[in-house]
Amino acid sequence: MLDKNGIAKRIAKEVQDGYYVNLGIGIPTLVANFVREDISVEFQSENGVLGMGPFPFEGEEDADIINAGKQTITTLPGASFFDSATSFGMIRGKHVDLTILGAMEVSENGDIANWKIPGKMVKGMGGAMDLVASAENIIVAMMHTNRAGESKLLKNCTLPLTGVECVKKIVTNLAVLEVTNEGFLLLERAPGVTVEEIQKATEGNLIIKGDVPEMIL
Amino acid sequence: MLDKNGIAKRIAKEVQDGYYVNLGIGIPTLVANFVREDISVEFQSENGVLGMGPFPFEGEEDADIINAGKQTITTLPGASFFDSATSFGMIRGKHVDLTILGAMEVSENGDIANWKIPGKMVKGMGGAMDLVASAENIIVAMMHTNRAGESKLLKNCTLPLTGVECVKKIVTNLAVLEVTNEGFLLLERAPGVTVEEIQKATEGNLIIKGDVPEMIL
Amino acid sequence: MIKKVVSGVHEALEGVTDGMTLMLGGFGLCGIPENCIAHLVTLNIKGLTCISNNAGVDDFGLGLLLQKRQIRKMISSYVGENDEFERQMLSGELEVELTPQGTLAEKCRAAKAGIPAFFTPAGYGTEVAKGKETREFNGKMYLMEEAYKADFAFVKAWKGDEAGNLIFKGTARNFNPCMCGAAKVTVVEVEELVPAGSLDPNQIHVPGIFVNRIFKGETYEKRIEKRTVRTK
Amino acid sequence: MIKKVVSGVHEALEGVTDGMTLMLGGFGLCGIPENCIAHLVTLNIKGLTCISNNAGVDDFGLGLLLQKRQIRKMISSYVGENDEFERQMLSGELEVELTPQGTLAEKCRAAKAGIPAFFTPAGYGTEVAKGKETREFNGKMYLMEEAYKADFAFVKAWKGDEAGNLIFKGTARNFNPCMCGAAKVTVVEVEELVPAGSLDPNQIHVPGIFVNRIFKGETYEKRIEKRTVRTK
Repeated sequence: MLDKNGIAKRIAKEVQDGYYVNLGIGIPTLVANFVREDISVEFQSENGVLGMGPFPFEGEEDADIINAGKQTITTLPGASFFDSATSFGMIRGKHVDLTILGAMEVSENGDIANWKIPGKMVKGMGGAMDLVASAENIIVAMMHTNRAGESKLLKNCTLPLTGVECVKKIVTNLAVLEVTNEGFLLLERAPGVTVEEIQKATEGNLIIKGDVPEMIL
Repeated sequence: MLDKNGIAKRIAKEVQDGYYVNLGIGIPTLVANFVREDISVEFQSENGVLGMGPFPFEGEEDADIINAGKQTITTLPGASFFDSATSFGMIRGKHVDLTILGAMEVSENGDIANWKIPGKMVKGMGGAMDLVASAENIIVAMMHTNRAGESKLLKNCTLPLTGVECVKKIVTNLAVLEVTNEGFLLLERAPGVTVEEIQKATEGNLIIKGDVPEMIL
Repeated sequence: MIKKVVSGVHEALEGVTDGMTLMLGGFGLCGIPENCIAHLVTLNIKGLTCISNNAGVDDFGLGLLLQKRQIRKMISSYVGENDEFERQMLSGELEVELTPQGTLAEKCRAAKAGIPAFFTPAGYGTEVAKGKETREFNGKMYLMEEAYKADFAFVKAWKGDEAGNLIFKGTARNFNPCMCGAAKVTVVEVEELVPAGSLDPNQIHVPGIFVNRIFKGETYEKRIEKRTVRTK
Repeated sequence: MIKKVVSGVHEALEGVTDGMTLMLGGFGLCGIPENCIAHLVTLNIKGLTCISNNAGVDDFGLGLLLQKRQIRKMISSYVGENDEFERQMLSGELEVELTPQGTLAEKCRAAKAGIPAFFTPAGYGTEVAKGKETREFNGKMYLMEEAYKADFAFVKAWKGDEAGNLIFKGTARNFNPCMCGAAKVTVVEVEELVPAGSLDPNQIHVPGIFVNRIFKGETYEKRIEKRTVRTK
């Protein structure tokens, strides 16, 4: 079973040379730490920066330079700043190659819910609806089950949707899955996790084809 | 009767302090020469400059700094350059206070034709359609009649339209007219021109109320 | 050059009255018009509709207006950093219209650019689409979204000149340029106000035509929401 | 940083084939991609659709492609400076779609920004409106206009860095930024190509994400169409 860093590490392997990548808050943010050093990748943050670097050294933080998670950041050579309309022009116009974000629920047809629990949590969708509606390539990073032990990979989402039929791949603490026309295709098992355990934790239709390999991190 | 400079001089009196003004090609360009020096006005050119100044001195012209008429220009302190989408954002968004342009025909309901003579002249509308569709305040600068002596102030335009019901005021070599619901309201006569001469040169409905004053230049 | 400079925040906010719709720049607490917000609080104006990506935190930014119940309705994309906001919203005291962030930016930009409506895929198939026209283009579904209508836009820039030309710094740019010219009156506060001609005409982020009033803010706290550092 | 630099105009134009739709920046002869146009002429590619505000003059700019009959269709707002263009158009050899200038710019910007369609008042009640949906918003009539679809965009910038970030000079900016990212492949030629990190991230006109290939143009004639001066 993977921890959050493990999930981030596995997702980092999906990042290819020349990609512009948008990372959501939470586990996705960790992905930046695991991207191979021999490839060129630029991180976009929807509040208006391309070419994000690491967090600043103490004392060097600048209130005017933050990421979408409101954390202080730095920029790398070749970076640029721009306004929000331009930023979402990048996103809506499919110029960002890969979007990685968290979710509360994903359905077997690729619907995603991650912004609202009626009567309870109302943080808002931020840029998530724009991101999932436009990205060609969306990977969801999340735990396979919620705190109550219930599956987050469902036949149908029960929470208000963020987007429909948009998720392509899911990496959880238990598995890597692809969203197909027939449901969740199990691609890889997390180290030490059995197909049966994944099956038990998946409410939506799980497709198992032949031997499912254990993921290599 | 006015010459082109006279028309420009009369129109210049319509330019008020604090106005952003877009000047079309031809007579409108001359208006800049006659604007009072004690008021602040900025000229916008739709190819992407605000704060246009006079033509450059010989030897100081820059191929990268031109107006919409493709003439070399200079800029004044406070000027800015921007792209075409931003420029027409200014125009469409009604941020430009006054548009002055030429016309081949104007109808008594304010329609304007100035971009095409079927089978003959096909220069294109350039930015004129955007300008006339959006400007709150449009003044047409033109001769009252064409070279064949025919009226350019018509009941209905015969040439393909540039915009509908948009012209507010017309300054010709003979008169100043306002477009009203009933037709062309004669506001002022050019020096030495009689109401009868204006009537004769106007095909559309001409409204004459009381004594029509001679314009003061 | 057309002069835009006003004497200070007092003159800058002249004409703001109860029930108006205001746009406010900023992302989180980054690039917010601190001086305008502080003055709005003292004006005691009520029943406001605020279009702003976020709603501040409990004791800073728009949170100050929320605490004083000056806001009737918020139009935002993300409000997760503000407990008072969540309380007022869940209790029904505050009307909230949650809008996808890119749609919010584009609705401002559309208002500024004279585009009454446009199509976007964001929110299709979700509750954001309720009551909105949907349409297919090239095999994909889109929502029609209309431009915002606002009375005042409050914007924070880094540098500005007397002609109203603006330059922003870093990610403090965010929604600020999109809101310039998107309301009937655009009020800009800057850290540094320079004479016309001091800024390179080639490097203006927002031309002065989109700005009605400009002044130098008295102080800037520039609070950091999530100071995050690494060790050397 | 993602590298975008190609060896020169030859590599920059790889993949351009007969019948493609091209966008070309520039206003008149100002800010046109001179090197790309010159190379297109030598490639002898035919049946092109060109989206460009103007069509050059008889012996420069897009006029060179027109003379060689490489263009099947022009989409422009103003073509008054080109006799060969007018001749081909009136004779029916050349298909021409005349589009209001602001609509042309916005259709590029929409393509770049993932907006499939928008409403504009320009052209309402004229022949430009033929076959287009019209709609009333707030008592005024508008046309629906759709985003362009193009295979290549050819853009001229002043300075560019290895990451594809661009800065333009003066009014040579015009349509160039609007076309970056509006086609499947965006090719940019620059007067000066600098290492990544040389340009202030705050002063980039077009972020590199909208650019696919960038190279330094060999020479720039920068012809002036209407040299206009005053005497001292």
